Amino acid sequence: MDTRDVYLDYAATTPVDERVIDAMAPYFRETWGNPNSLYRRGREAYTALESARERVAESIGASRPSEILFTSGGTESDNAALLGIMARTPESRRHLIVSAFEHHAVLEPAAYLGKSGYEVTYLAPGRDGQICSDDLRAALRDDTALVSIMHANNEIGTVQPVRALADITHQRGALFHTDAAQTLGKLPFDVSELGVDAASFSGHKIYGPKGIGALYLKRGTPFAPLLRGGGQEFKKRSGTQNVAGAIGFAEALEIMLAELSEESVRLASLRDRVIKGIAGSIENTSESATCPDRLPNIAHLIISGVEGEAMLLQLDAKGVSISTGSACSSGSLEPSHVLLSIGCPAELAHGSVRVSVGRFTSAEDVEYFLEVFPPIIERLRAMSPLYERMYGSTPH
Amino acid sequence: MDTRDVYLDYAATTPVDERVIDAMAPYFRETWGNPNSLYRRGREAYTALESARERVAESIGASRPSEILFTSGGTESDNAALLGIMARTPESRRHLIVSAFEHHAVLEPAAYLGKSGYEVTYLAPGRDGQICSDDLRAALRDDTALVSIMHANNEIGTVQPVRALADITHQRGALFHTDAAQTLGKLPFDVSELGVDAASFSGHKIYGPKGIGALYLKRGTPFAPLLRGGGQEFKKRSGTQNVAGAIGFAEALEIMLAELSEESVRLASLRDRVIKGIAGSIENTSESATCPDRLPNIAHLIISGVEGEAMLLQLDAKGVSISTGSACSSGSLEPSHVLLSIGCPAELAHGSVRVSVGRFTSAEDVEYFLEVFPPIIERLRAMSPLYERMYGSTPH
Amino acid sequence: MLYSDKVMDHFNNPRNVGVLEDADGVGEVGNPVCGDVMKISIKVSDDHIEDIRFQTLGCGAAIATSSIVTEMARGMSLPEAVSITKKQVADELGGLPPAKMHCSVLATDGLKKAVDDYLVRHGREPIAIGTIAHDDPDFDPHAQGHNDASDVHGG
Amino acid sequence: MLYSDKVMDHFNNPRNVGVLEDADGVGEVGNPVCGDVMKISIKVSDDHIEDIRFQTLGCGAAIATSSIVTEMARGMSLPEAVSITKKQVADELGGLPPAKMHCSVLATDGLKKAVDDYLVRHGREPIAIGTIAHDDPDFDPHAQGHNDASDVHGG
Ligand SMILES: Cc1ncc(COP(=O)(O)O)c(C=O)c1O
Ligand SMILES: Cc1ncc(COP(=O)(O)O)c(C=O)c1O
Repeated sequence: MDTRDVYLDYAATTPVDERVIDAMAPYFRETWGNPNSLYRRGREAYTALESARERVAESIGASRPSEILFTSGGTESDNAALLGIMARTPESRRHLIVSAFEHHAVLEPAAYLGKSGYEVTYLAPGRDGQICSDDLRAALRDDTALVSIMHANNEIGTVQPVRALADITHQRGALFHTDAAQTLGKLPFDVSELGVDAASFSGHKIYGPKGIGALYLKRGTPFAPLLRGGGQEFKKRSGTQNVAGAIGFAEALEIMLAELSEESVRLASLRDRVIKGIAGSIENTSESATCPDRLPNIAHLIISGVEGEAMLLQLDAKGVSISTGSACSSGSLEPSHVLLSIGCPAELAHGSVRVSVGRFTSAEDVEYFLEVFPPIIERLRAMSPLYERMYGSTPH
Repeated sequence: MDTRDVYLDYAATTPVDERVIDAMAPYFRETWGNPNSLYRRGREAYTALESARERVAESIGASRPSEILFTSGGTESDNAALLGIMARTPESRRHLIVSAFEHHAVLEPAAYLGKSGYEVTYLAPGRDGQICSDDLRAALRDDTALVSIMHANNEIGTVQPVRALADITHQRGALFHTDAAQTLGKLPFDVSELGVDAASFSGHKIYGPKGIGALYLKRGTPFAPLLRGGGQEFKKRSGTQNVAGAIGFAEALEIMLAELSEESVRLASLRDRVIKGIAGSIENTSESATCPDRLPNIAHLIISGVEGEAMLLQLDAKGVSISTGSACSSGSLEPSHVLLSIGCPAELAHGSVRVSVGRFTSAEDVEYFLEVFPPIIERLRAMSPLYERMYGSTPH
Repeated sequence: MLYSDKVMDHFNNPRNVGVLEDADGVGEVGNPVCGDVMKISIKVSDDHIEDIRFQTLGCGAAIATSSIVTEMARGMSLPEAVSITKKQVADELGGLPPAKMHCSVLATDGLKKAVDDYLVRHGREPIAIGTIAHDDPDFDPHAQGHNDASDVHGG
Repeated sequence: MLYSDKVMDHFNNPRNVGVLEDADGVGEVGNPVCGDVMKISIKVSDDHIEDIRFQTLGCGAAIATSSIVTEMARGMSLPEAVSITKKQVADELGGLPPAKMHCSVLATDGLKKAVDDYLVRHGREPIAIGTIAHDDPDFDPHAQGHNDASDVHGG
């Protein structure tokens, strides 16, 4: 069977949709003015920028466009939310709570705050991959200023009960931020229904360009800017705005929402086919997280007795792109902090594989993957000095 | 004479060059992988990103590609440089020196540092628009950690003696950052010849896209990241990289440099024509800064007895785009801090006009501007209750 | 920051520009240091504004508000004229950007001063005195403008 | 992070995979918790490595370095074999990314252990003992990898 180009890492990044490229084009060629300039060219860019802002605000149920700040991506949004809100909380509230399996874009600023006179609590998820309300209740303190818990985890795809967590947080007078980079456009996302004070989004996860993101900041939320300068974005994020990027983000988001209901069904069935297919053709595999509340597009599996990077590279040689939580794939000593946080032993975490489907994934793509994957595992297990010893049988 | 679309605000932003748009296109359509992924698609994006980095490093005379960090723009680069370097300076050096006419992207983080336990000295330029070496010498202290002085001012266009200022700074054991957003590609810029430790650049000033910039950080310069997360950009700037933007930046820069020598002559003659033309047709005007060392593309003039925004809007009605340092154009109480810093009285600063020419400015464009401008000034002066009183004559 | 079409119309085609030679009252407010100065001259007959002219040094909003206020005031009684509020002026123009609201104060203050000047010239009691924002030393014309997206320092 | 073509070749077509049934010496290093384990078995005749096989659980670099080290060691005298350095292994592969240098230590340590195993079995003095990084409790295999651009946590 000929090799085939099968991209199954949509959770890492997505191609830019042709409709998004077309929507951005005029902002490179004609409407390239500085939106902060007063003359026609500037006003046109300003109008375009503000229309993009309105479209995004509308799409996520914000009560006013000025609650949307355009940023350079999910990482900037997360950094701005954590650092910006904590910088403005009263002296009496210096405590931050984040989940232990947040993206590094949240964990790193949290760790920085921990070294800068704030106190940080890392909330461990359950083995099922969900943060438990009672654990949050127990962690909240009178001096808790902010809680940041992602809407869905970017590795194992488990969805968190954000509404409940936000309510519990507010009952203690703290603010709630959620990193929604993985859920925007994939699950219904309405800031008022979820009751969050801040939320982070990224363009390149929704078939928009890289280098653009957004931060929802509920009106009145205390906030100090991360980028200081000309005072753009309502004095909350300085820098000449990426107008084309903002248009691309708005366009990408509207396409996601228009297609969400049908697409989530289609993606979920592809995802389930991946899970069943692997369970049926490869022994000693399991799903990483058991929580039923899952993103429609991510399958995350543990393949015992193999190392993730080796799997990844062998699949790559067959034209298939996936990602893994093994240490070697990140160059760090530890395997994925996400897997460790849900109690997955390191030796198994090294053999984890994330398969994430998306807009351009076909059933044929999935079948191709399911065809080429088992022989690769067999070969790698045969090469391992441990597999036979650990699992008795020679692999098949 | 019919109105004509004449853009004379290239210092504010530039259109994206068609060659840059073409260079970026493949990175939306084909090479859209995440440069941090290990499979082919990721490696291709990684290779593209690193090639862009090498081209930029090469273009500015950096000794290694890893001295170039891609950012979201000039503002982020300036913020990262000031906050990142000051955060890592020894306890014994808590003093920062910036010029008083820096862009707000430098002044605001400087002011923030001033409120955060650091000491900041604002160095006033001379009336000629240049920072004097002796003033810097006098301002430097044993505890000075960093000096940040822009290469050329974005309003009046005066070029600073960066090499000399950097040497003086190093003699006192401090580091030197320069904001080169306005000079990159317009004047020769070589980090080793200039002897700077850090420099900020912006893509949309050099016919590249908005939302991309770069920070040169000399190897070994103490630095704490502004954006924390996945550890991209050598752990100095996290966030999935804007690959298309980086390619666009590199392409835009190389085009600027290839055309620099011819273009700077052409632009300088257009600039001089603007200056002479206005001097010859409108009374009571003057150049804002007398320093001969000037950007080739910026003419900055004071038109006595008129208010800048009114000029701007009347020119806009004729299809001409310029900018002004009047208070009303920024909505703040004060007119341009740049003009005040060189001793220009507020009442004159309100009447300042910046005319900046660029790649697509023709001699006809300039002649058109020179034709429509004088009647506008005449009309506005005639409408003013002060002009006749102040200048005796009725305007002509 | 965007101006309404009506603001742009009054800015590009200001009404009643000039000085009345034999004015009955003249009012001037503002300061070139702040970038805006306005002068209004009126002719009054039986306590109504019969004719009116203005001169303004200032931004688009300053000129447009000056122009519209002269149109509003023409034919008004003096008490009516001095009771024109900055909000009425802004509304009449279809609104002003927050950063520009102060410009309508310039216009109404200029008118008030002109009316009081007329009254004082005729030995009568001024009626606007005390309500003129520009006479208040603590008056910060730009106080409102500060959370406005337009309030930026561009390239 | 990019692997050289030679690394990819040895990863995709590893040489000498397997176990020698009647091995004269066997060495195993690494730990599944760290994600890599390597086992080398050798046949020795008059103190030269006559035949050699490996099994490796690990990343691309771990497998490639295992494969190349078996090729390098075949035919070498025992002293030569134990003196192969991680740098020689990496060079032989056309270089390794900084974050992967430790994998070549896995390969050389495995070989050293196999040689010492042979010597000890024959009542002789081990010659590699003390030079085996994995025997050092403080050994941090990833210590080198830490200022490398590839060391990122992606989407
Ligand atoms: C001198 C200078 N520094 C910094 C900036 C900010 O760069 P950016 O608009 O890319 O944020 C600009 C332009 O706005 C500038 O002219
Ligand atoms: C959950 C989550 N948060 C944040 C990020 C970072 O976003 P960006 O890559 O746009 O900086 C990502 C993706 O990398 C993500 O999956």
